[in-house]
Amino acid sequence: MLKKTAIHQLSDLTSALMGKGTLVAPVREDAGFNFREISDAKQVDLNFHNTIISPKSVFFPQTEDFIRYRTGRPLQEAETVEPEGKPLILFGVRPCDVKSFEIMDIHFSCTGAVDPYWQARREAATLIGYAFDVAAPAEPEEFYQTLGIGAADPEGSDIFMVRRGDDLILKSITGKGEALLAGIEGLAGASADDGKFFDDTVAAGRNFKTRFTCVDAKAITKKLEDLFHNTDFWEKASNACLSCGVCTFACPTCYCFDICDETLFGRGTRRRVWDACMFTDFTLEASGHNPRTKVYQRLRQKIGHKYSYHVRKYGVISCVGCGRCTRHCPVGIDIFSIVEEAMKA
Amino acid sequence: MSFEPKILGIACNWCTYTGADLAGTTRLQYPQNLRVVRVMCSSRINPSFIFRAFQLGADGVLVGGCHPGDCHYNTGNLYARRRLAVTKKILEFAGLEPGRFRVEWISASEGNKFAEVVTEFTGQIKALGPQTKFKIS
Amino acid sequence: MAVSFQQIEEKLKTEARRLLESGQVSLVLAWGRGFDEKHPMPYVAKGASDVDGIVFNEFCTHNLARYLVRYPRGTKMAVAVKAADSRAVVQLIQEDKVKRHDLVILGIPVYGIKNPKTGEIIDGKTTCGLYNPVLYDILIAEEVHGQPVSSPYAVLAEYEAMDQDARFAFWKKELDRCIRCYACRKACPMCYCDPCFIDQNKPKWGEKSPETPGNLMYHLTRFHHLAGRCIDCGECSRACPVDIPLYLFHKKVAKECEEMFGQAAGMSIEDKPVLVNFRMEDSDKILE
Amino acid sequence: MRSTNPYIPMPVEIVKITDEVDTHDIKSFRFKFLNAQDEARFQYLPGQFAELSIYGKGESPIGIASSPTEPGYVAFTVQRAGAIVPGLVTAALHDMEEGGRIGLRGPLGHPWPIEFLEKKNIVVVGGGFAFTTLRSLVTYMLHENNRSRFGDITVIYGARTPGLLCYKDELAAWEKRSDIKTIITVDKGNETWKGREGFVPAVCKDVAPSPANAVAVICGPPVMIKFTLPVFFELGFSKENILTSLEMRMKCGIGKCGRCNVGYKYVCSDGPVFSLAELEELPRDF
Repeated sequence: MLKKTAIHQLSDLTSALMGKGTLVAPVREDAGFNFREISDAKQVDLNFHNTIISPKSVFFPQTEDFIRYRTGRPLQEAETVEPEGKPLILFGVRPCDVKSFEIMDIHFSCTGAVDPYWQARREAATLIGYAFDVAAPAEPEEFYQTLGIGAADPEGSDIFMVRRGDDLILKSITGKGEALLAGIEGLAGASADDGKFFDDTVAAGRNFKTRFTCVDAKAITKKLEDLFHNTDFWEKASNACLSCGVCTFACPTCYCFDICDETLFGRGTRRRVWDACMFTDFTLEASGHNPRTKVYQRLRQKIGHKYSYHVRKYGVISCVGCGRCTRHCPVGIDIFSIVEEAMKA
Repeated sequence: MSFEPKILGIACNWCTYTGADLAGTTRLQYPQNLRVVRVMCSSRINPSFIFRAFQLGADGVLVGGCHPGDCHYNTGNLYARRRLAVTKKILEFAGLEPGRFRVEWISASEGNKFAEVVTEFTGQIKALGPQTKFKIS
Repeated sequence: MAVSFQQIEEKLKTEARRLLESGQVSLVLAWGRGFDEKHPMPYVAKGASDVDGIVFNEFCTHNLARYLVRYPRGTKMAVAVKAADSRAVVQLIQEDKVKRHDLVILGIPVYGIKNPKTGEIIDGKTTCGLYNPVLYDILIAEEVHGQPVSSPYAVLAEYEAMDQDARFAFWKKELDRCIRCYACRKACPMCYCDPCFIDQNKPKWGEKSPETPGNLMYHLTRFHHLAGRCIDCGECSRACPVDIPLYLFHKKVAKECEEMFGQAAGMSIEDKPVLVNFRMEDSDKILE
Repeated sequence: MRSTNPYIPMPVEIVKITDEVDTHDIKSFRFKFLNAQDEARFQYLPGQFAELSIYGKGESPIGIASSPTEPGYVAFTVQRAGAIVPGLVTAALHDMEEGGRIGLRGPLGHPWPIEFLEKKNIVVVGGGFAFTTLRSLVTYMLHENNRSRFGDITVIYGARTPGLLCYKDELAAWEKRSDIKTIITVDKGNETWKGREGFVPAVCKDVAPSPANAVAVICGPPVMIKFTLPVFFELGFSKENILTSLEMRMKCGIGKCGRCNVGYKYVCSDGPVFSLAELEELPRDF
């Protein structure tokens, strides 16, 4: 199904979507754009390149309660926070971020134990993807092309949106998307010309050039395994690294978390909070032993995990080239430059 | 119902705490809003104690130590004075009413002063009303 | 006279090469190429062959003093510093984290350094606003004179004029944004504690989750820990992915410390940090 | 219906506490399930672990010390952590009394490969309090229904001092049996100690178990493992026939939180039991 709407009528579309479920969409904030739950249809703003924090937080929030309890009360009174499966519409997600959900699915719900919180939200969500502007050059940090992701790939979205001048063309990709799109009134029908524009954009997206081209998953996996003991290489790569957590928190495919108890006034929660492999105490064991005390060991773990271990375990590189880690790194460390160096080493 | 503030007192063992004892044994009357924690020296007070107290619902915090020069450990309160002065400025710039935090030097023999300070400080906090800014709801 | 970044880069390379070749230092902390022009990176030259990797341009914002504490005590190091960075080195020497005789300080008098994120020139608004290093062994360029000098605290007036409630609302809004990535403390040359108080679980000083209570505890305590030590380089604010103006609070605390104790952080290696020091003539007025 | 949410612990009650060592910092706790269906669900084999969960403190992954052949309870031997890192959970547990209730989440991880061990001679080597899952394994193998499935069993167990040996009564009982060879050693004895003295690797060399159709199962402090592995290698044990259990910081225990990631393995869900051959495949990042 192909529909369209004028950009200046975006709030009509978003308010219609709000009637179908919780709407999460990009919003302009002080520091830039972020995905937020929408309470006012006019908040939604599509004039963004990409958000500061990835939309993974919609399915995997930074803080997630598992159990609520009262200290000093019998254990059985603790209340389990059940995974919520209320209908959710995630609007305006860039293709590389859409891809990240597939990668996270493999980890959270398709292999080994199933994470009920991720799964419930994921299943209840309808994804509305949004193509990058293929007429404008990519931002210098991005490299999704390298990983085989086009700037306008509709795969993975339920509905995909392409901007054409002052119009927004919407195409349903899945049955779920079709059902949603069919239920929204006030959208104009799109012409055959719009359909052609949509297809052309998708095709242009495939040829869209970001930095770098092509990385072979098998080759980099092997290369990083071989490089593991090359301390010089990793020390050089991590000389500037501050070992803060910006890169991992902004990353759409980083999933490490901590489980902690927070108690106040006798009321407590067992919750998970994002954690980062870059933090010193990430691997600190109760015995006092810490296998990764040095910055280079932690950076090696991060890069190795994304480009080698993850490939060997799950078959895909755990990176979508969105460029957030590079964009936000306080010292300008660029993950792909390190991967490139590794290939050359 | 009138507002009865919760005030945290942090008192040094050698002077203010003993001064509070003296106030008690001489049957001086002062408001009961103050809950006193005894520390060995005013310089033992970590500023985080004060931030945390406000977060946990204190309406005011009163720190008591020996008069400068009289510290049991010679110089403890001289460090504390500088440190707590900074704490006060930080609380103020963060937007907390300046009157909610006070440092007083009260010696072991100043039971009267203790009672007076507590009375006055309690009145001041009552006038400011409940502290809601830092308090975790 | 305009600053020539090119000349500074050349001089840095020359000095770095000389120092490494003579064995006077085992490493030189400077800036190197990043993934593009706008993003130079902190760089470590460990041998003469690394020296060609050194760059210097208008986007070299990073405070390299941050890396001094990473290397074992006694490592002979050369460090390239801009004005504020040199104050960090001084402060680290005061705190005995590095020894003066282990360092060769390459001072860079410079102005016109830009924040790569915003393109704005970094001046007294977000940093201490000095142009010339306060301590150096080798001066890499001529001292800067004749540039406008403004008080680093001028920017505070607007916030000091706010009433309590407005200021609280301001800080709550800013600090609530914090995602607790700890880039601020990791970028800070004076934040070297291991473990940081916020990572301790006994006693547990604050919540780990990025919500108001933990954020307030973390930031207020950090402001306090940096009282009289913050040298106003502004790195914390530039590192912040959500643009919290941490520099404002640090400036305010620095200003108060300067007024109360008559000493600014990191100006002389003879000084002692103000909060581990006292004077008999300190007055109770500071508590008012 | 009970939740199948893997992050939610099951309530258990402490039925017995045993003070194992003379320094009183290692205790064994026996738990019974408060819900029968939890007990039925908690099917485990030696070598697995579980998260002990105390609300307000956190969770702590601990190897299961009891054997499935001991019905009615599940046991853990826990050391009070705190020498370097303050251990909130272990400290709280140590302060609890019989009748106290905590949460239990598991069983987690892979057990010792029982099928692989069948019909083979088993050499069990343990040091200090890392003997817990080995105690489980030995108890399992010695059970009358299981004993015939395994060949000769040799146990080599060492501790720093006689007072630091765990499970003293059981060790004494094993020593009396003829179907298991038990060798106990201490680094340094005392006036009353009449047994062996010597470090575990040296004792292994001395005892020299035959590698013929044999598997060595080794668990202990890192330094013991470091020096014991080569001994078995020299004795002729193949890398596939040397098994050990890895330690790594864990949180979720189900391979989700990413903390125990070493190479392409998660120690919690892919381990913690690994053969030496498997370990050599992994980067030395543990």
